[in-house]
Amino acid sequence: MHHPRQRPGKTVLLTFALAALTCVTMTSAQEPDFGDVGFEFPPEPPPQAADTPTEFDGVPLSIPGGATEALLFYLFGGTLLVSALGVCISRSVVRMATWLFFTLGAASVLYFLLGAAFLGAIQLIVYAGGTLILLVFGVMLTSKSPWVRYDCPRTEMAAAAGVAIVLFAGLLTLLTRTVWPGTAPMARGGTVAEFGKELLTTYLVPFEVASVLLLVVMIAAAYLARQDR
Amino acid sequence: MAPEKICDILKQRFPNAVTAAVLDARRPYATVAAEQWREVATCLRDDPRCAFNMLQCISAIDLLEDNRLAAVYDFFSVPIKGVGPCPRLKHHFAVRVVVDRDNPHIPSVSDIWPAADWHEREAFDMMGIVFDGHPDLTRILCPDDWEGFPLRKDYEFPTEYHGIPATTEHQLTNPRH
Amino acid sequence: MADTLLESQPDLMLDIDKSEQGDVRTEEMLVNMGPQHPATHGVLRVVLRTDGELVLEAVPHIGYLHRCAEKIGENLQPYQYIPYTDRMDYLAGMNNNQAFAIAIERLAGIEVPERAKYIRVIFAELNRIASHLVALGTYGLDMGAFTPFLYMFREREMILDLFESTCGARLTYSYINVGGVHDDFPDRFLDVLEEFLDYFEPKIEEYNQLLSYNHIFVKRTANVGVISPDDAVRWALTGPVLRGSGINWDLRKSTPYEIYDRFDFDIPIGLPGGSERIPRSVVVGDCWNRYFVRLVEMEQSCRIIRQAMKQIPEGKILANKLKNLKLPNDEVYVEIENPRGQLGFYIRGDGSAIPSRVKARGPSFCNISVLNHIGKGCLLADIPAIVGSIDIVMGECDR
Amino acid sequence: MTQMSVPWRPRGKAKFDGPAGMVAGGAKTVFAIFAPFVRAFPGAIMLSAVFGTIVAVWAHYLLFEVVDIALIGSTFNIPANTGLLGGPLTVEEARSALTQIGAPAAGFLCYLLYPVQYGLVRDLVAAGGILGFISVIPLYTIWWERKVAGRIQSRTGPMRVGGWHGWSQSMADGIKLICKEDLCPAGADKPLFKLAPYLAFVPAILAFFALPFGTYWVFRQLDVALVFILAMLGIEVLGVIIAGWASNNKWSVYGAMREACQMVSYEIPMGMALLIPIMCVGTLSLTTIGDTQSGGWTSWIVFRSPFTFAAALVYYIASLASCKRAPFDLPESESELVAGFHTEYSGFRWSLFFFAEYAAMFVVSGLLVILFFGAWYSPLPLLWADGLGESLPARAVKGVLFAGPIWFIAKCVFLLYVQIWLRWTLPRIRIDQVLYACIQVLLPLMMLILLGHTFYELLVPVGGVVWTLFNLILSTIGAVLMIGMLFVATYGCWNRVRLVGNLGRELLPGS
Repeated sequence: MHHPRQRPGKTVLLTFALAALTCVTMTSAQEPDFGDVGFEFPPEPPPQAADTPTEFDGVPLSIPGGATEALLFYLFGGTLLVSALGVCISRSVVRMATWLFFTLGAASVLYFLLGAAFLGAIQLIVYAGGTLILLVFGVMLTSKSPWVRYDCPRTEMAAAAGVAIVLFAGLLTLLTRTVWPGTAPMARGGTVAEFGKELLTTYLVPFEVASVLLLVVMIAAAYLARQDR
Repeated sequence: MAPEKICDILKQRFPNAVTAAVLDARRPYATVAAEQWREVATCLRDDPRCAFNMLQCISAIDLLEDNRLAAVYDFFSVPIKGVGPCPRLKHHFAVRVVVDRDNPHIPSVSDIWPAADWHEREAFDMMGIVFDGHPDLTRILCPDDWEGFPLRKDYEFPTEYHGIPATTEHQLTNPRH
Repeated sequence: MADTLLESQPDLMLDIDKSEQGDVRTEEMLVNMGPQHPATHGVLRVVLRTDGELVLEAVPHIGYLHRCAEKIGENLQPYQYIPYTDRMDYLAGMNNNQAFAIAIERLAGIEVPERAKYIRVIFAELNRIASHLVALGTYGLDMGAFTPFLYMFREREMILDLFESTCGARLTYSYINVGGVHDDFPDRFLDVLEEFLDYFEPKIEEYNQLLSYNHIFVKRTANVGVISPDDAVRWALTGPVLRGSGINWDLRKSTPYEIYDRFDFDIPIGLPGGSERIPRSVVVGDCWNRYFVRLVEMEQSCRIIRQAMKQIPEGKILANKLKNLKLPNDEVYVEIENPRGQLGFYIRGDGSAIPSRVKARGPSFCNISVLNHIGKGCLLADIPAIVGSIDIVMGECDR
Repeated sequence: MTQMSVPWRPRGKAKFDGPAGMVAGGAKTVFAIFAPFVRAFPGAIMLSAVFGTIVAVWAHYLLFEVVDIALIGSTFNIPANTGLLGGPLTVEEARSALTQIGAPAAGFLCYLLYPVQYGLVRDLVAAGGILGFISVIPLYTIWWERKVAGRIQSRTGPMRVGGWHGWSQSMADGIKLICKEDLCPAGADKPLFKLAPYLAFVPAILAFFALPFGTYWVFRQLDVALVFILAMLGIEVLGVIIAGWASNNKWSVYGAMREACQMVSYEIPMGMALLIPIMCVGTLSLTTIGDTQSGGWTSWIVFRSPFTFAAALVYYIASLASCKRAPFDLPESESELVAGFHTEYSGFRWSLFFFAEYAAMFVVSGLLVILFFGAWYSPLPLLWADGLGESLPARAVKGVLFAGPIWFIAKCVFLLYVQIWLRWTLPRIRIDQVLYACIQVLLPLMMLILLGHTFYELLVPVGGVVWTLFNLILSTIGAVLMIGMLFVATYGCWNRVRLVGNLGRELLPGS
C-alpha cells in the first residue's frame, strides 16, 4: 500500500516558527510567574520541621521520611522520561499510545506527590482515560489496517530533530536562567470548592474563552462528520 | 393446470424446443433442448398461464447408459397476493434438459430464478454440468481443489485427500459403486 | 463498489479505494464469520466485507458438513437409507424420515395403513414443535437472551422423552419407515401426550412474555433482514421464511400429503406491525415475523395433534409385502413441509432394490442462499439475527 | 486392541513443571488436607470464614485505634523525617499504653503493636486486605451469578464442588485457569498482549484504594475520590482496547472498538449524573458525601428531589454500559464477536479480565450506593444510636444496625444482584441502539436533569413544604419498591419447588 505523502514544507516551517517563538517568550521572562498555573511559593522560608504537614487533604505528602518522597519522585520521573522516549521511538501507533499512557500516568503521580490531587485526577480522567482512548479508537477506525505502523521518512525525521533541538535549547536556557526556590511549591487552596470559585471569579475570562474554543471545536467536528456536505 | 396443457403451451410457442414429453408417469415432465432452454424458462416464468415463479429444485442425473447427463428442473407456481400474473394457479411441472456427457453445457437460469444459483453450483460440483452464464460457477459442497465429479456413475473414489486416507481397506477391496 | 469475488482475493485486507465520502475515510475489512462461530448454528461460514460495523457483503460458504448423503443413497436399499435421512436435519429426524418414506412409497406404490398415517402425523407435528423450540431458543441466544433457550429446551426434553418411549432414540429416530412406522405407541402414550399438550400450550404465552414482546428483542429483530414476498418466491424460500414474508403457502394445506386434509388448522403468515399480536415496529418479512410464524406454528401443531389423537384408528402400523422391495424404472419428486421448509426427495429407480439416484432438496440449503441478498447494508449484529431467523441446520444444508 | 496409526506425531506425556506444577501440587496438597473437613462441615466452614473475616477486620481496626490513641497520648514530640526505623513510639511506650487501657498480655501485644505505627506498614496491611477483598468479590460474585442464573433458568447451577451448593466452584475454576496454558497467538503484539490484562486489572484495584467502605474505612481519603475512581474506570478500558488490538484477531478488534465507543460515550451521562450529588453536598470527597446521608431512609440523596431520583436511574444504566454488563455486553457478545476482546486469551490472563470486570461492577455499584443510596448507613437514622454510648457491644450494635461497612457491602451486593438479574433476563442491544440510547436519550435527559436540579437546589428551600413533600413521596415510592421486591423474593423462595419444579435437587450431592 502506498500513501502519497505530504511534503513536510509548510507544516515543518510553521512548527519551527512556533517553537522558536515559544522559546523566545519563555526565555525573555526573567522570573516565571507560577501563580497563573495554580501554584504559589510558600510565603515564608521552610517552616519548622515539626510543623511540616505530613498530610494534606488526607493525601500523605510523603511516607514518614523525606527519602521516600524523593525515591518516589525519581521513580516516577524516570518512568516519565523512559516512557516519553518510548513514545518517540515506537513504530506501532498503539504502542506509542501505550507508552503515552505511562507518560501521562507518571505525570499525574507527580502531581499527586505535589499535593495537587485534583490536577492529578483530572490529568488521569481527561488525558489517560479520555483523550488517549479516543486517539487509539480513531487510529483503529480510520487507518488503512488496524495493525498500522508508522514509518517516518528521513526528511521528516530531520525536521523533527531540528524542532526538538530548538525547543530543547529554549527549555535549557529557561531552566538555567530561572531562580528556583529551595522547596517544592505547595498547591494553593486545596479543596475543589475553592478551585471552582477561583475558576468562576478570578479566572472567569480564560475559563470562558476555553469553553468557547471547545464549542468551536465541537461545531467544527460535527460539520466535518456530516455526510451530505 | 394439467401438465398436458403446459406442455402444449410450450410446444405451441417453441415447436423445436420440446423434444419429448412423459406426461402419464408419476411425475410428468417435458424434455427441452439445451439451446432453447433459456427462452423456454423465461416463458415458463412469465407466461400468465404457467407463472412458475418458484424453482424448487434442480436434480442432476447421470444417464450413463445413454452417455448423457441431465438436469431436472422442478417448478411450482406459488400464489402471491398482488404480485405476479396469476394468483390462483398452484400447479407443478418438471423440465428435463439432457446434454451430452462429453460436453455438458446448459445455459444458466440463475438470473431468471435466483434460486437456481446454488442448485446449478451443486449440479456442477456433483455432476460436472457446466452452466453457461452463471455468475460464480465454483464448487459448493466439495473443496475447491477436489478432483472429479462424485455423483457420476463412473466416478473413481480417491484413496486419499491431502494425506488424509479417504477410504478404508475394506472399501477398496469391495467397491460398491 | 467493486464486485470482485471474495475468493479471488488472496489477502483478506481489501485495498479498495472508496469514493471520497468525507474527510474521515474508513477502510473495508474482510471478516470470516465461521465455520467455527457461535452464531452460525453449526459450520456455516459467512465471509463478511465490512466497513466498521456496517456489512457491505455477506457471502455464505457451505460444505463443511458434506457427508455424501446422496452418494450413499445410491448404494443402499431404501430401508437402509432411512437412518441417513434423519442425520440430515438432525433436529427434525421424524420429518426427514417421513419425506423419504413417502417418496419411496409413491415410487413403489405402497399403501400405508391408516393408523401408521396418524402416528406419522402426530410424530411429525411433535417433531415440528421440538425443532421450532430449538430454533426459537437459539434465536434468543443469538440475540443475547440466554434464559428462553433453557426454558424451550426444558419443554423439548419432554417431547424427546415421548419419542424415546416409542422408538428408543432421542435425536436420530429412524422411526418412520417405508410402508409405515417401526413400532406402535407404548401403553398410556396418548394420555401422556395429552398431558404434555395441556402443559405445553400455556407455555407458548410464557415465551411471548419472555422473548417475543421483549422491547429489546423487538428492537433487534423488527425491520431487520426484510425479504419481500416476491423475493421470497424467486429465491425459492420455503417454510416459515416464506410465510414470514406474508405468503400463505404451506404444503400441508396447499398440496396436502398423507392425511393433512383431514385436519383443521391455520397457516400463520407474517403480518404488518399493529395487527393483532404484532408489535407496531414490525414489517412483513422481517426477522421478527419469521420468528413469530414459528411460534404460532407450534400452537397449530398442537391443534393438529389433538385432532389426530381423537381420530386415530386401531390397526396395523406397517404395510405388507415390503420384503425384497424393487423400485420400478421410474422417478418421483416429493416435497413435504419440514419445520424449516419444503424438504424434497427426487428418487429414480432402475428396477433394482437400490435407487439409481437420490437427490435431497434441503430447505436450509435454499433458504440460506438468500443471505447475501438481504444481508447487504445491515449491521454486523444483524447477521446473527438474520441467520438465526432463517434457521438453518447445516447437516441438511451440506448433506 | 491394535494400535491405531494416526497421521500426526503422538504427543509425549504432559509434564507439569515450573509454576504450573507448583500450583497444581499445592492445590493437590491443600485438597488432600482440607477436603475431608470441607466435606464434613461445608456450611459451618463457610459461615465461620465469613464471621472470622469480620472479626479479623474488626480486631485490625481496634489495633489501629489503640495505636492512634497511644500516639496522640504520647508525650514525645513527633520528630520530622523519621526514618523507616525508630518511630515515635518505642516498644516500652506501646507496652505502657496497652497496660493503661488494661489489655491482657500487654508484654506480647506491644511487639505486635509497634510496627503498626508506621504508615507504610498500615498501608501494606490495608492494601493486602483490599487485594484479598478484590479476589473474593469475583470468586463469589461469579458463583452467585451462576446460582442466580440457574434459578432464573429453572436449574440449579453449580452443586458439586465444596459440598454445599457448589460454593467453592469458582475456586476450582481459578485453580484450573492458573494451570492452563498461557497462549499467545501468532502475529500478536506480544508485549502489549501480555500487558493488557494488567492494564485492565490494576486500575480496578486502584479504584478500591479511594472507595470508602465506611466513614473511616478507606485506604486513602482523597478529596477528589470521585474523579479518581472515574479516571480508574476509564483507564480500565484502555486495557480492554489494547487487549483487543494486540490479539491480531478481527473479532477482538471489533470488541475493542465497541468497548471504546461505548465507554467514551457513556462516560458523559455517567459523569453528569454523578454531578448531581456533588451539587447537593458540595464536595468531591466520597466520605463527606456519604456522611451527609446519615439521617435514615429519607435523607438518602436519591429521595432528595425528583431529579436525583432520575439521575440515579441514568447513572445505573450508564454504569451497566461502562462495565460491559448485559444488555450492554457488546464488546464480548459471544453470538456476534465470538468472545470479543478476550477471544484469544486463556488461563490466568483471561481470568484477570474477569477479576477486573467484577471488581468494576462492585466499584460502580459502590459509587451508586455512596452517592445516592445512603452510603454505609442503614435506613434507620443514626441519631437513634446516640444513646448507645461508645462501649464495645454498643459499637457492634451500631455497626450492624446503623452504620458500617456491612451495610455498604450489603447494598453493593444487592445492586450486583440487580445487574446479574438484568443480564439473565434481557437480550443484547445493537451498537447503533447503544449509541442512540446514550447520545439521543440519556445525554439530553441528563442535561435537563442537571438544569432542573440546579434550579431545584436554588429555588426550593431545603426543609420547605415542597421539598419535604417530594422527599416523602419519593421515599415512599422507594420503600414500596423495596418492600415489593423483598416480598416477591420471599414468595419465590418459599414456592421455589412449585415454580421451577424440583430441579432434580434430590439427585444432587449436597442437597
